[in-house]
Amino acid sequence: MQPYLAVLILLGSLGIAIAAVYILSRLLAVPGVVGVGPFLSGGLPSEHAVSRFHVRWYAVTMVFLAFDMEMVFMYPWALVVASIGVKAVVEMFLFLGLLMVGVVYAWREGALRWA
Amino acid sequence: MREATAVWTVVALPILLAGLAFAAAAFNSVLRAVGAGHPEPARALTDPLREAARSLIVQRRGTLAPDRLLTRIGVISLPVAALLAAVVVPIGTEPVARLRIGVVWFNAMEVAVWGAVWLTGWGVNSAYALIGGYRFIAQGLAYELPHMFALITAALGAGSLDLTKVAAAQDGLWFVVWMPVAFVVYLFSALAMAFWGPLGHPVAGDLAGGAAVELSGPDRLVFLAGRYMLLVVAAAVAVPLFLGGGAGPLLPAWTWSLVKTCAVLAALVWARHRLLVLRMDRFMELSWMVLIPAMLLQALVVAIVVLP
Amino acid sequence: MGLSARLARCAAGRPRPLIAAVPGATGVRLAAEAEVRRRGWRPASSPGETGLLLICGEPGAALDEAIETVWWAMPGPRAQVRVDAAAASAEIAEALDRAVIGLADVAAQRVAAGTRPAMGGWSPPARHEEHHMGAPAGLAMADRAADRDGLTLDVLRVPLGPVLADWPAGLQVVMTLQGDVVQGAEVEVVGTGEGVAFWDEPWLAAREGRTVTSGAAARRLAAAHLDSVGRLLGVAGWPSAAARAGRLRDDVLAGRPAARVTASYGAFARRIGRSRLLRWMIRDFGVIDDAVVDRFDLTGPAARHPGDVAARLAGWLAETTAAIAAVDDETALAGDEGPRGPVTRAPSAGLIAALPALLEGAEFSAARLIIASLDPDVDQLVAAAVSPEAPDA
Amino acid sequence: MQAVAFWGLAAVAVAGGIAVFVVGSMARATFALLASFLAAGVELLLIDLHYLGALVILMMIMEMLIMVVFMVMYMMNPAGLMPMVMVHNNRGALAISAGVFVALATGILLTPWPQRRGSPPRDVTFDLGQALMGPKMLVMMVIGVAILATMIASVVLATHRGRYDRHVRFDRAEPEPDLDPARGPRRRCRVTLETFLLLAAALFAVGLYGALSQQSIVMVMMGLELMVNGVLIAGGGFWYYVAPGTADGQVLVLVAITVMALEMAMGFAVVTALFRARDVDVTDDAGDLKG
Repeated sequence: MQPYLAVLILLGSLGIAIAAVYILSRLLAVPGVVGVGPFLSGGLPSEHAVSRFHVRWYAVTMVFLAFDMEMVFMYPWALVVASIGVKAVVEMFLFLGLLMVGVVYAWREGALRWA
Repeated sequence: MREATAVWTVVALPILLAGLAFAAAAFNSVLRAVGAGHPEPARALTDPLREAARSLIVQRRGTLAPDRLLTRIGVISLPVAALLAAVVVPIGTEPVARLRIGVVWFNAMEVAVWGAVWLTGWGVNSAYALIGGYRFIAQGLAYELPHMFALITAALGAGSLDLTKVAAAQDGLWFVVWMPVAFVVYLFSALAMAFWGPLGHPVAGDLAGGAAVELSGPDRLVFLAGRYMLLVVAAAVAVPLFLGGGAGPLLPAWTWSLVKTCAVLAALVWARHRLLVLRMDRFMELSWMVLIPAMLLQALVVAIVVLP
Repeated sequence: MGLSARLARCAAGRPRPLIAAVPGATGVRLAAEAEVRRRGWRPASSPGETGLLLICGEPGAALDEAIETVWWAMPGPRAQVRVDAAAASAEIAEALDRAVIGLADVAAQRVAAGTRPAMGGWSPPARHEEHHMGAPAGLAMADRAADRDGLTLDVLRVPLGPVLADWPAGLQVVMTLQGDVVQGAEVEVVGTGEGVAFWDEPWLAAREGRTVTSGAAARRLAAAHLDSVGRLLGVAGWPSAAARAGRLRDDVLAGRPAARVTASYGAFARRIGRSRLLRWMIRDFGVIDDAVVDRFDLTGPAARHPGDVAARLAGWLAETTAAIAAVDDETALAGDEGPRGPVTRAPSAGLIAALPALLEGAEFSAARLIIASLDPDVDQLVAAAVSPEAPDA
Repeated sequence: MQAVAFWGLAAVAVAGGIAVFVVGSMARATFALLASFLAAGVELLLIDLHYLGALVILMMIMEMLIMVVFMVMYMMNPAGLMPMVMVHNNRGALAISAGVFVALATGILLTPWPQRRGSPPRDVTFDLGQALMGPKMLVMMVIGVAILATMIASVVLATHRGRYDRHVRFDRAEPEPDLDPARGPRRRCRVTLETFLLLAAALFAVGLYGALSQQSIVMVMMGLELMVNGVLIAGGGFWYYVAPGTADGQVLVLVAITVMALEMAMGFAVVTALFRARDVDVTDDAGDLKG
C-alpha cells in the first residue's frame, strides 16, 4: 500500500470515529441545548471573557521566536555531522554559542521572569 | 516515503492507539482509587468507560457567544494530531509511513497541541478557560526548545531523522544509556505536550478544569480521548528514540515495542500521582537557563562521539 | 431508547458529584466527602463534568442563587441532593442512592429536560439587560485599565467561589484580572445566618461549661489543619497528596487510636515537608509580616507562622504533629485557642479582611494558593452573627 | 492525484489568505493564516521537500500561536463581537495588489523558464545539511548574528525595564528577500513551475493588499507573512522544477522562514513599545515617529 494512502485511510477512520461520537450524542443524548453562562463558580459574568488578554511573558515569546530558528539548521545538521566531521560540530556550536549569548542577555535583563 | 506500507500496520495502529489510551485512562483511575484509599481499587478500571457513556447521553450545552468553529477545531485537532504523529512511529520495525524526516514530522504534529488547547480555551468565551488556554502557550515556550534538542540529540546519535533508523542504530547500546539527560528531558516534554500531571497547569484544578472547563458531552470525550492518545504517542516515540525500538530477546519486535511503550506510559501516568503541578511563572527560567544548556552539552557530547 | 438507558445506567453507577458547601454546615460536608470517597466516586470541579449536585447544608438566599446558577448550568441527566446540616451519614448515603436511581432513569430525565426552558445560547436566570451598542449578546465588552507593566489592556471581573472545589464555604472573591494577574479583589461572605462553627466546637463547649478533654480538642484541631492542608495541596495541583490529607482528617475525626494516626501522619508530613518542588512552587508570595498582622489584627497560625505560603503550610504541619501527639490527653480543656485562633474573637474575620491586600498583584494561581493558605473559616462569622459572644464573658 | 492535491491545497492557501482580511475575529484571522501556511507546507511535502514541508508546519504553528497572543493583546475587540473596519485606502490597495498579481502572472506565463537541471538527490535533507555546513555556511552564520541581534533588540524594546522604551525607533519590517518570480510560458493543467509561481503570486498579492490596506500594525504583519508564504512556495517550486540537484532553492526557503520569524519578533517588540508609549497600535497614528 502507498504510505500516503495508508495515512489517508487512517485519517478517514478517525474522522468517522469522531463523527460517530457526535452523531451518537445527537441520537442518544437527553434532548435540548442548555444555554449556560461561563462557569464562574456560581457567579455571573460581567463582561465577555474574550478580550485583550494581557500576557506577561511576551518578552519570552520574542526570544523564543528568534532562538527556535536554530532548529531550522540543526535538523539537517544532525544528518551530516558524521560525514563532515569536526568542522560541522565546531560551526554548529559556534552558532549555538552565539544564540546562548542572546539567551543569557535576555535572562540578565529579566525577560524570563514576569510574575 | 517510498517504501510501501505493510497493511497490518494500518489495522494495528488504531487498535493499539485506542487500546493503550484506554489502558492509560484505566490505570490512572486505579491509581487515583488507591490514593483515595478505596478498598477495591480494581473496580475503578471501568471508570473511563462510564465517563464515556455519560459523555454520549449528556445534554448539549452552549456558553454565551462562543466561537463554536474554533472550539470544535481545537477539540478535534487533539486526536488528529496524535494520530498523525503516530503514523511515523514504528510498531516493532514497521511504521505506517516510513518518513525520512519522521522526527521532524512528530515534532510538527506535537506542536499542534499548542493550537488545540489555546483554541479550546478561547472559543468558549469563559474566563477560567481563557486563562487555561494561555497557560499552555507559556508552557510551550518553556518545554518546546528542550524537547526539540532531545529529539535532535537522538537523531544525531543515529545520523538519521527516520525513527526506524534511529531505533536500528541502537543495536547493542540503547541511547538512554549514553544520553540520559536527553531521555529525561524527553519524558518531561512528553508530559508537557499531553498537559498531563505535573505539566497539567492549563487544565488544573485551581481553574476548575482550565481550558477544558466548559466542555461537556462529545466535545469533552473527544478532547480527553485525544489527550490520552497524545500521551500514548509521546510514550511510544520514546521507545525508538531512546529504548532501542523493537530490540529484545526471544519475543518478536512488535511485542517489545508494545512492552516498552507500556512501561513508559505507566511511568508517565504514575508521575501524575507522584508530583505536583509546575507553574510556568516559576519554571520558565529554569527551563531556559538549565534545561537548554544541559541539552546543548548533551548534544555536544553526542556530536563528539559520532565524529568519524 | 434501549441503548440510551443502558448507557445512563452505566454512567450513573459512578457519578461525579460537585459538592456545594454551605457555611455553618462543615460537619455534614465532611461526612458527605467521606461517603463520596467510600464509594470511590471522584468529585467534579465544574458543572460541565458533573451530573450530581451535592448541597451540604441549608444555603441562605445569596448562596442559594449561586447554587441555582450552577444547577442551571448542569446538563441533564442531572440530580440534586440536599442534605441538611444535621444529617447523619446514613441519610447522606440514602440520598445519594436515590440520586443514582434518578440519574439512571432516562425517561424521567427526558421529561425533566423537556420542562427546562428552551434556551438558545445563553439566558441567565433573572437577568434582564437591554441589547445596546457595546454589549453584544447582552453582555458588555471588557474595559481597559492601567497596569504595572505599562500597557493599558482589558480587565475582567472574575468571581471565584462560592461553589468551587477546594474553596472555603461561603466565601466569594471577585477578582479584577488583567491577563492572569490580580489587579484588585473584593471579598464577600455569602452565607446563611445560622449554623455552628464546627472546628471551634470543643472550645466553645468548654467555655459554656461542658466537660471537654484536651485530647478531643486536639483531634479537632488536627483535623481542621489537615482539612486546610488538603485544600492547599488540591489547589497546588497535587490531588493524590490532597486525598491522603483528607483520609487522615477523617481518620483523626473518627477517633482512630493515636498510635496508628501518628504513624501514617508522620509519613505524610515527611513526604509533604520534604518535597522541594512543593516548597519551590509556594514560596515567596502571600507574605504576612508583622505589619500585616498588626494591621488586620491577625491571630492563630497565620500570625504564629509569619512568612509566605510555604511558611504557613509548615506551620500547619508542625501544629498538627503536636496535636496528634496529644489526642489521648484526658485533662480538661482550658483556653480558647482554636484552629484559627481564639474562638471568641472570630479570627477568620481578620483573615478575610487581609485578603484583598495580599491578593493584589499576585498571579492567578498564586492568588488561589494565598487564599488556600489562609483558609478562612466562614463558619465562625456565621455562628458569630447568630450569637454574638461577649468579648470577655 | 498530485494535481488534485495541488489545486485543492492551493485553494485552501489562497482562501485562507483572503479570509485573514475578511473575518472579524482576530483569532479566526490568525488561524486562517495558519491554514494558509499549513496548505503551503503540504504543497512542499508534495514535491519531495519533506523536511521543509514539515518544518513549515512546525514553525508556522508555533509562530501563529505567538501571533495570536499579540493579535489578541493589541487589537480592539479581538473576538470580533463588535464588527468594525480598520482599513485605510482600501480601493487603492485592492487595485495595486490586483495589478501586481496580473503583472506577476503575465511575467510567469511569458517567461521562458529554464529546463530542469539534475534530479532530486536520494536524501534531500542530507543534501541541505551538506550545503549548510559547506558552501552555505556564511548564510547560517549571518543568520546566527541576526538572531542574536533580534533577541537583544526585542528584549530591549519590549521589556518594561528596557532602556529605550520612551524613544521608539520605528523601522519596521526587513525588506522581502529577493523575489523575482516573473518569467515564462508553458501551458496545461498539470502541476508545473508556472502553477507553483501563480500560487505564490496569488499569495503575494493577497498579502500585499493586507499590508497596504490594514491600519493595525499586527494586521500589516499578517500581510507581510502572507507575502513570505508566497516566497516559500516560489522557492520550493524553483528548487523542484529548475534545479533540484543543488540545495539553493531549499536554502532560500530556510532563509525566508528565518527572516519571517525575526521580522515577527522585531515587529512584536516594536508594537509593544509603541503601545506602551502611545496606547495605540495603528500605523496612521505612528506617522509622527518618522524622522
